[in-house]
Amino acid sequence: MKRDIDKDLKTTPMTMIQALRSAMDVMLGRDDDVVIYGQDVGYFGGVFRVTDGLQAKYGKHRCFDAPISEGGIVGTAVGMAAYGLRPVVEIQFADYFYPATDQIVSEAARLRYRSAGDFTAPLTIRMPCGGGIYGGQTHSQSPEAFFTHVCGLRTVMPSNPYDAKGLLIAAIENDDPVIFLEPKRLYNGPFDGHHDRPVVSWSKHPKGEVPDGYYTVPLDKAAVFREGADLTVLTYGTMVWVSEAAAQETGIDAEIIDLRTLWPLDLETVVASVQKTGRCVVVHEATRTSGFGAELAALVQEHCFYHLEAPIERVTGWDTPYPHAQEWAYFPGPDRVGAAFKRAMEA
Amino acid sequence: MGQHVIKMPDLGEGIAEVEVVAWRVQPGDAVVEDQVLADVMTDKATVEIPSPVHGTVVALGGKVGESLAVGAELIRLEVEGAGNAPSTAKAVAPAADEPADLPHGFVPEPARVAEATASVAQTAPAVAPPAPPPSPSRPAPARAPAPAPALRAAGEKPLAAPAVRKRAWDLGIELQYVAGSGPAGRITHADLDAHVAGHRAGRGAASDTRYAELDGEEAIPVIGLRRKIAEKMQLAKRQIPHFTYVEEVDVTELEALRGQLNARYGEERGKLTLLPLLMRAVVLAVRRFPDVNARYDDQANVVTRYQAVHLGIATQTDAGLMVPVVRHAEARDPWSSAAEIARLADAARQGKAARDELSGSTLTITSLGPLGGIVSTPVINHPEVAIVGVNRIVDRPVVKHGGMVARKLMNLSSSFDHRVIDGMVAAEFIQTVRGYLESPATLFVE
Amino acid sequence: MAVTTESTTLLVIGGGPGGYVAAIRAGQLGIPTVLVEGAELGGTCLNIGCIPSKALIHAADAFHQAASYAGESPLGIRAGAPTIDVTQTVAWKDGIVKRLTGGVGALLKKNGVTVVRGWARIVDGKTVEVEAGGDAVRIRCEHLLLATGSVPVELPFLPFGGNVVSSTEALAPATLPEHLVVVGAGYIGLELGIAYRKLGVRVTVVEAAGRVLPAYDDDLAKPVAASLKRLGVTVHLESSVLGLADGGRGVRMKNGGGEESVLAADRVLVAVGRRPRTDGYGLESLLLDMNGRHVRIDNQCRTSMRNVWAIGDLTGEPMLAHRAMAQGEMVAEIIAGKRRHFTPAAIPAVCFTDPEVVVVGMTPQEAATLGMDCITASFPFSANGRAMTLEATDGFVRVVARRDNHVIVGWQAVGGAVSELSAAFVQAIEMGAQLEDVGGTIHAHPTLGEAVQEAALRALGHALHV
Amino acid sequence: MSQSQPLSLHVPEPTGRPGCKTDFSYLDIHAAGSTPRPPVDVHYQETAELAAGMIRVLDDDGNAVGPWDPGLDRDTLRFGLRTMMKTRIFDARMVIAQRQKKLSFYMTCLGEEAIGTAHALALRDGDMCFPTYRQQSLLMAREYPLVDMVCQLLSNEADPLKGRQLPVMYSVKAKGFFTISGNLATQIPQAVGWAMASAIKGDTKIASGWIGDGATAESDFHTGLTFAHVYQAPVILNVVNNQWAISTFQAIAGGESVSFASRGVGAGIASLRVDGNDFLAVYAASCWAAERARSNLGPTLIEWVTYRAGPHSTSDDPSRYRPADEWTYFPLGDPIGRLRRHLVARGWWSDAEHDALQAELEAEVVAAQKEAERHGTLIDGRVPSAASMFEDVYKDMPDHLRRQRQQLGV
Repeated sequence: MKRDIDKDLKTTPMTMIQALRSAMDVMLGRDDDVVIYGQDVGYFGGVFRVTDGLQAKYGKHRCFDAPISEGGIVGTAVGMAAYGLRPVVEIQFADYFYPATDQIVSEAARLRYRSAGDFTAPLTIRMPCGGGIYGGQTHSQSPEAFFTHVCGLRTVMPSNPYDAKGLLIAAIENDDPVIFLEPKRLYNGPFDGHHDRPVVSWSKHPKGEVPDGYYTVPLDKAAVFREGADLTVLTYGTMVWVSEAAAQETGIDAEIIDLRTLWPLDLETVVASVQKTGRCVVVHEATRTSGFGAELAALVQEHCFYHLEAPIERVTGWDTPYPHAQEWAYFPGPDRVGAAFKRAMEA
Repeated sequence: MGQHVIKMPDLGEGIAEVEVVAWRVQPGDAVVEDQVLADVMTDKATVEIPSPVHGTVVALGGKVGESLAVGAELIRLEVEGAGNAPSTAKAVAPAADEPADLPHGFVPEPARVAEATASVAQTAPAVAPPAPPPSPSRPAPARAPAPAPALRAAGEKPLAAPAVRKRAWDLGIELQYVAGSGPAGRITHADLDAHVAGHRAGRGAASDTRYAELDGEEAIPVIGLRRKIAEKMQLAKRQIPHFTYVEEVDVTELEALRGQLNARYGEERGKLTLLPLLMRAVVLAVRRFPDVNARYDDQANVVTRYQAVHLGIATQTDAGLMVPVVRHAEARDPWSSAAEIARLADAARQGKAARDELSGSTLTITSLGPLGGIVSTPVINHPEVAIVGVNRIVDRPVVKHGGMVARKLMNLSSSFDHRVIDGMVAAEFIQTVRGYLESPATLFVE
Repeated sequence: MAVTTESTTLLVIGGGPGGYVAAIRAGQLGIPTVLVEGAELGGTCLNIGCIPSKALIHAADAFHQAASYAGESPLGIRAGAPTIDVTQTVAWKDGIVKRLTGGVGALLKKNGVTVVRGWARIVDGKTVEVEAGGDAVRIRCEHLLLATGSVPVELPFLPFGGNVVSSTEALAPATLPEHLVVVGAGYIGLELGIAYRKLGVRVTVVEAAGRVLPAYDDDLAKPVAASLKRLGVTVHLESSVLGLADGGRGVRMKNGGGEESVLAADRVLVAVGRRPRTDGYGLESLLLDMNGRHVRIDNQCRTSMRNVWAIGDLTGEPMLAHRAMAQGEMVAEIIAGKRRHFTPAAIPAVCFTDPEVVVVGMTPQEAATLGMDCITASFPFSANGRAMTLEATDGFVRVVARRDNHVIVGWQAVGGAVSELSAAFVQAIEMGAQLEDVGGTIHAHPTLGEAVQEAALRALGHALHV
Repeated sequence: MSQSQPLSLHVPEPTGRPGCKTDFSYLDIHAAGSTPRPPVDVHYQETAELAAGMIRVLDDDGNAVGPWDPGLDRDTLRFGLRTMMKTRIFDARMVIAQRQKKLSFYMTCLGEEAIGTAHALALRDGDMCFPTYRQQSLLMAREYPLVDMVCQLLSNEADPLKGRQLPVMYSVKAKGFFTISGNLATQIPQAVGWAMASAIKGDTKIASGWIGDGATAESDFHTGLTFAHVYQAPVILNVVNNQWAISTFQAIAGGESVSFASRGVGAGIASLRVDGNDFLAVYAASCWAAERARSNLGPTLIEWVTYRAGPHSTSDDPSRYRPADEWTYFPLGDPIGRLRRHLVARGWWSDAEHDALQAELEAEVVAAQKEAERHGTLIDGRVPSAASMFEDVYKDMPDHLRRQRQQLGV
C-alpha cells in the first residue's frame, strides 16, 4: 500500500549519511512492507549512524538489530522478500559480504529466473565500501566486480547525497535485488584525493542540497558529471571527485561520466561520449585485474574501436590487498589519474 | 513390421563406456514395454535398462562382460509399424538429426561475417535524397586495407556498370580504389583487370614479378658433415683468440716465373698454379718460424711443434668445406705438391678421401681462388695455431722508382692463435713468406 | 490439434513480389526453402495492387475512348454511346490475376519451393507456426526472411467498411457508384479517381496539400491537374475530411479557410498512403531494431537479429514491387554464399494517372539540395511527332546531369504512355551514361523516345527540334 | 601421566557395509506410546528427553497407542494412504521414464512418503513450505496436478518453469511450495525469514523449513536455528534423518551418539525426535509444532527418523556402499505397510481395496505422463524456445540482454 508522491520539494543541506537516512525514513513512512535490519542498525542506529533514530520512530518490528551472520541476514531477507516484504538489510562493511555470497548469488539473484516469476526477491543490500579512511584490508575493499559479474543483480554506487537518496529510494522500489554500495569516504563530504587538505563538508556543496520528501534518481542511467571535449572518464563513487581534481590540475578538458548504476550499464551515454572525444580513461578504486574497469574497456573497444585515437587507460588500485599505513600509495589519487589523462592525450 | 534399435543410454556425468553385466532376454524372446532387458554397469552404478516398446528380440549388441560405447547399439527389436531404424541387419542407423546436406557449392556465409554486420547501419534508398553529410562527430574511417592514393573525392560513389560492380564484389575488390579510365572516371572491365593484375603483383608496381613479395620458408636439418663443420668452426672461434694480419705481396715476378715454368715444363710435369709455389714459400718460412707449424692442446697446456709440414689445403666440395692434407710438404717440389693437391682434391670431392688424408695437418692454407676477395679473416683449423689465407691477384698502379707502373698485387690474410703466437712473430713470418714470393728465385735456392 | 514439426534452411513469410522472387532464386541456388502465404501468391501487387489497377485503368481508357466517339471526335469516328458491364470488366481483370498467380505457383513448384498456405505466427527468430485448417505445423529454419509487405492506412474517423473503401475494394466494384469521393491525391487516389471518372462516375478529390501528387514536383503535377480539370474531376486542395455525414451517405469536409461542408457520396475511397504490415504475426516478439514503423535493415537487408532478413515495403520507402524483387533476389544469393550489396544507382517510380508520370534518380531540386551543380533540360511532347499522332501532346521529358562531367543523375517525364520510357531512363543512370551517350544514340523515328534524345541534346545546348 | 599414547583420528563408520549386515541398535528406538506428550507451551528444556527419545504411535501390530495418538478419522487416514501410494507409484514410473531417456534426471523419496504427506495435512492452506528435492509428497498431499509435475520433469513446452530447472526442482507458490534450490540448506534461513515477515505483518501463516541429515552440517542450518530462536519465529524446522547423504552415513553429519533434534534444544528451541515411518506420529508431532508456532510460542525442531530406501538419484547405486537388502530389516519398517496394517486392523481397509487402489493410481499416473508427453519431451526437442532464456533475469529486460538475444538469432 503506497501513499501518493509528496508535493513539496523543499531542500535542506544534508551529508550523504543524512540523505541515506532520509531515504529510508521516507520509504518506511510510505510503504509498510519496508523493513530494515542488520548488525547494530536498530537501537544504536548503525556504526556510521545511517539508521540513527529509525527504530525509535518506526518501532522494533520495522527496524531491528540482527545476529552477526551475513549469510543469515541475507538468507532471512530472501525469505521475507518471498513473503512480500521489501527488506533493506545492511552488511556493516562491504568486505564482510563473502559469507553471504551463496544467498546473494545462488538465491536472491536467481529466484525470479528459476521459478519463472513465481517467486521474486525485491530486496536491497546496503554495503559501506571503499578506502581512504585508513581502514586496512578488511574495511576498505570495493567488491563491485563480484556483483556486476552476477546476472540478475543490479549494482549501484552513488557519488553524492542527492544521488544517494534518489538512488536508494529507486533501489528499494525496484523489484530486482539491488546491491547498494556506499563509498564511506564520501559519507561526510566530497573527497578529491588530497588527503592532506582539510575535509570539505557536503553542506557547502550544491550536491549536498537534498529534497526532504520523496523523489527518485532513475536506475540504469549514467550522469555526465562534467562536460568536456578532450577525453572521456568512465568512473563512479569517490573517483568521480578525484577525476574532477585531476582535470583541473592538468588543464585537460575531461568529460566525466558518473555511471551511478554499474550494471545494467547505460551503454548509450558511454558510447556517445567516447565517440565524441575519441579517448577513454577508466578509473576505479578496486584492484585492477578482472576489475569492473576491464568490462568497461572491453565494451568501449567493441563499440568505439574506429573512433579511438589512443589505447584505453585504466587507473585502479594495485593488485594487492588494501594496505593500512601505505593508504595513499595505494589509493589512486589525482596525480595518477592526471598522468593517465596525459598518456591518453599524447598517444 | 519394422526394426527398433535401443542405443546404450548416456547415464550422465560424462560416462563414455558401459559394461554389459547380464542379459534378461535372448534373441527370439517377446518383450513388453517397460520389461527390463539388461543390467549394465558404469564405475558408479549398476542400472537396469527397460524396453520402451513391445517387440521381439532380433539381436543383442554385445556379450556379457563386454563394454559398449554410449550411443552404440545395445539391442535390436522387431516391432509393429516403422520402428526407428532401417532393417539392414548390419548398418547402424545414422543419427536422425544429421543436418540435411546442402547441395555442393552452398557455402553458408561464415557466422563471423553475420556477427560483424549485427550492428546495423541503415543506408538511404537510392531514390530518396542521399543521407545528409556525416554527423559532426568524427566520421568512422573506412575499414579497407591501406588505401591506395584516393582516386576520387571521398564519399563520391565510383561510376561502374552493374556487371562491373558484380564482378568486383565477387573478386572482393572495393571499387573505391580502382582507377576508372572511362569517361568521367567510369570503371570498365579492363580497369578492373588492370587493378587485379597490379594488385596481385604488389603495391602499385608494374605488372612484372621482379619485385613480387617472396616469403617462402624451408627448414634444413644441420646433420652429417655440415654438423661437423659447424662444430669445428664454433670450437675454433670460441677457444682461439684470432689475430688476423693482412699483407700486400707483389707477385708480378712470381707470375712471370710461373708462366715460364709452365711454358717449358707444362707438358710433361703438369701446369703449376700459384698454390704449390706459395706452399714452398711457407715451408721455407716455417724453418725460421717453427712456432707457426704447431698444434696447441689448451686442456693440457702443451704446444707441439712439428718438423714435418703437413699442409692442410682447404677445398670446397659439394658436401661442404673439406681440408685434405699434403703430407710432408717440406719434401715436395712444386710439381709434386701440385700433383698431390690435384689427387687429394679429386678424392675429397668424390668422397673417397681416407680418414688420414683428411687429418693431421700442422698448418693450413685457404684460398677462394678467383673469388679471393681483397681481405678475409680465415678461421684457424683447430687445434692448429695459424692459417694462411690467399686473396685474389689484381693489377694495380704502384709507385716504383719514382714512377707509376702496373704491378700484379695479391694480399695474404692470415690468422694466428694470439695465445701462442705474438703479433711480431706472425708479422715476421708473413714478411718472410712475402720475401720469397716477391723474389721467386729464392724458392729454389736452399 | 496435431502439431507437426518440419525444418528447412530458408523460411519466407509472405508470397508477394519480394517473397516469391527470393524463394524462386533460393530454389535455383539449391537452398531448401519454405514459403508461407496466408492469402494469395503474388501478394498486394498481383491481387489487389499494381496489376488489377492497370487492368482497370486500361478498361476505363477504352470505355472513355469509345464514349468520345459518341460526340465530335476529331478522328471522325462516329459510334453510339457505349455502356459497360462492370462485373464482366472485373471478371476479365480476375482472369489476368489468376493467370499470373498460377504462374507464380508453377515457378515456385518448378524450383522445389514448399508453399505452405496459412497465416504465419513467429515463435522465435528461427521458428514459425502456421495455422492451416485446424492443424498447426511448426517450421524451424536457419534463415528467416520477412516479406509481409504493407497495408492501406486507415483513417480513425473514417474506418473502412460499408461504402468507405480502400483500393482493394475499389479494384473489384460490384457496381459503379454515382458519386465517388477520393480522400488523398497521391498516386493511388488519382489513378483510381481518373479511372472511375472515365467510367462515367462523378469524382471529387480531397487533398490536404496545396496541389495534387504532392510527392512529385510542380512541373510534373501540373499536366495531371489540367487533365483532372478536363475530365471534370472536382479537386479540393488544402482540405481535410472530418468523418462520415448524414448516415454514411456523405463526407464532412473542412477546406483551407476552415469552412466545413458535406459532400454527398455513395462511396468513399480512402487512399492516404500505405503502412508496413508489422502486426498480427508476432513480429514484435523479436524486439528488432526499428526505423520508425519500418524494420531497420543494412545494405544487405539484414535486420538486427542474426540470420533474420527483411525486404520490400516492410523495410520502408520507396514502397515499390520491383525494389522488393531486387532485394529478394539479393538475399537468396547472399544466403547461398555470394557477396552482394543492395546499392542500385537508381530505382524508377511510375504513376499511371492520365497523363502518366515517371521519376528516376534525382530531380533538379534534390540535386540542388545536395549542392550538385547540374544542367537541367526538358523537351515538350508538343514538339514530338509521335505524340501528336497519339493525341498526347501534353507533358515533357526532363534530364538532370552534372555540369562538370555530364554524367546523367536524373530523368523525369509526364505524358501519355511515358511509363515505358522508364526502362531507358534507369538503364542510362545505372550505366553511368553521360548526355553525350544518349545524345549520340540514334533513337527511332517517329517515337516518343526521340524526346529523350532531344532532351539530352537540349542539355548539351544543341537540340534540333525545339 | 605416563608417556601418553599416540593420538589417533576417529572417523565414524556405519555398522553395515555391502556383505555385512547392519546393526540398527544405534537408532535407540522406544516402544510405541511410551513417550509423554507435553503441552505446546512447554519450556524448550522440557523437550530435551523428547529430542533424545522417539515419539511413536503405531506399534508392531498396527495398533495406535499412547498419548500422541491423534485419533484421525477414517477418511483422513485413507487419503493419507492413497497419497503415499500415489507418491511411490509416481516415483517408480518416473525412474523408468528416466531410463528411457525421456527425463535427464530423477530423485525418488522411496520409504519417506509418510513425512511430507502427514505434515502437509497438519498445516493449513497459506502456510509456506521450504522443501528439499525429496519432499514431493507435500505436493501430492496438496493435490498439485501430476501433469504439471511431469511437464516440469520433461522440460517441455508446458513446463511452468520454462525448461530452466533440473527435473524435480518444482516451484508452486499457490501450493505453499517454495522454489527448490540445488544448494543445500539455503532454504532454512529463508524459511525463518518468511516466518519473521509473517510475524511482522501480524499474519497467521507459519513457515515449514526442510533439510536432510547430511545438509545439517551447512552453516545456513545453524544460522537458521540462531535466527529462529532470537526472533522466536513461527517456523517448524524439519530434519529428515534418512540415514544416508548419497554414500555418507548420518554419523559423518554429526548424528553419532547425539540426535539431530538435540541441536535444537542446545539452540534454545523446543525439539522432538519422531518415528518418520509412523503416519500417525508424524501427523501428531506436526500438529504440536504448528500449534506452538501459531500461538506465538516460537519455533520447533523435529527430527524425522526414517530410511532412504531408494538410491540418492538416478545416477546412484546404493549397493556400492551399503547392504542392498538393508531396508528389509530397517526396524521402523515401511510407512505404507504400517498404515495399511493399522487400517485393516480397524476394519477400514481390505486387501482387495488396496489392490484396486494400486491399479487405479498406476493408471492415473500413466495417463498424466502420456498427456504431459503430448506437449513434447527432451528427446523430440519441443522445449521452450531459447528466446525465453533471456526473460526473468530482471523484471524488465535490459538492453544488453536484448542485444545478446539478437546475436543468438532466436
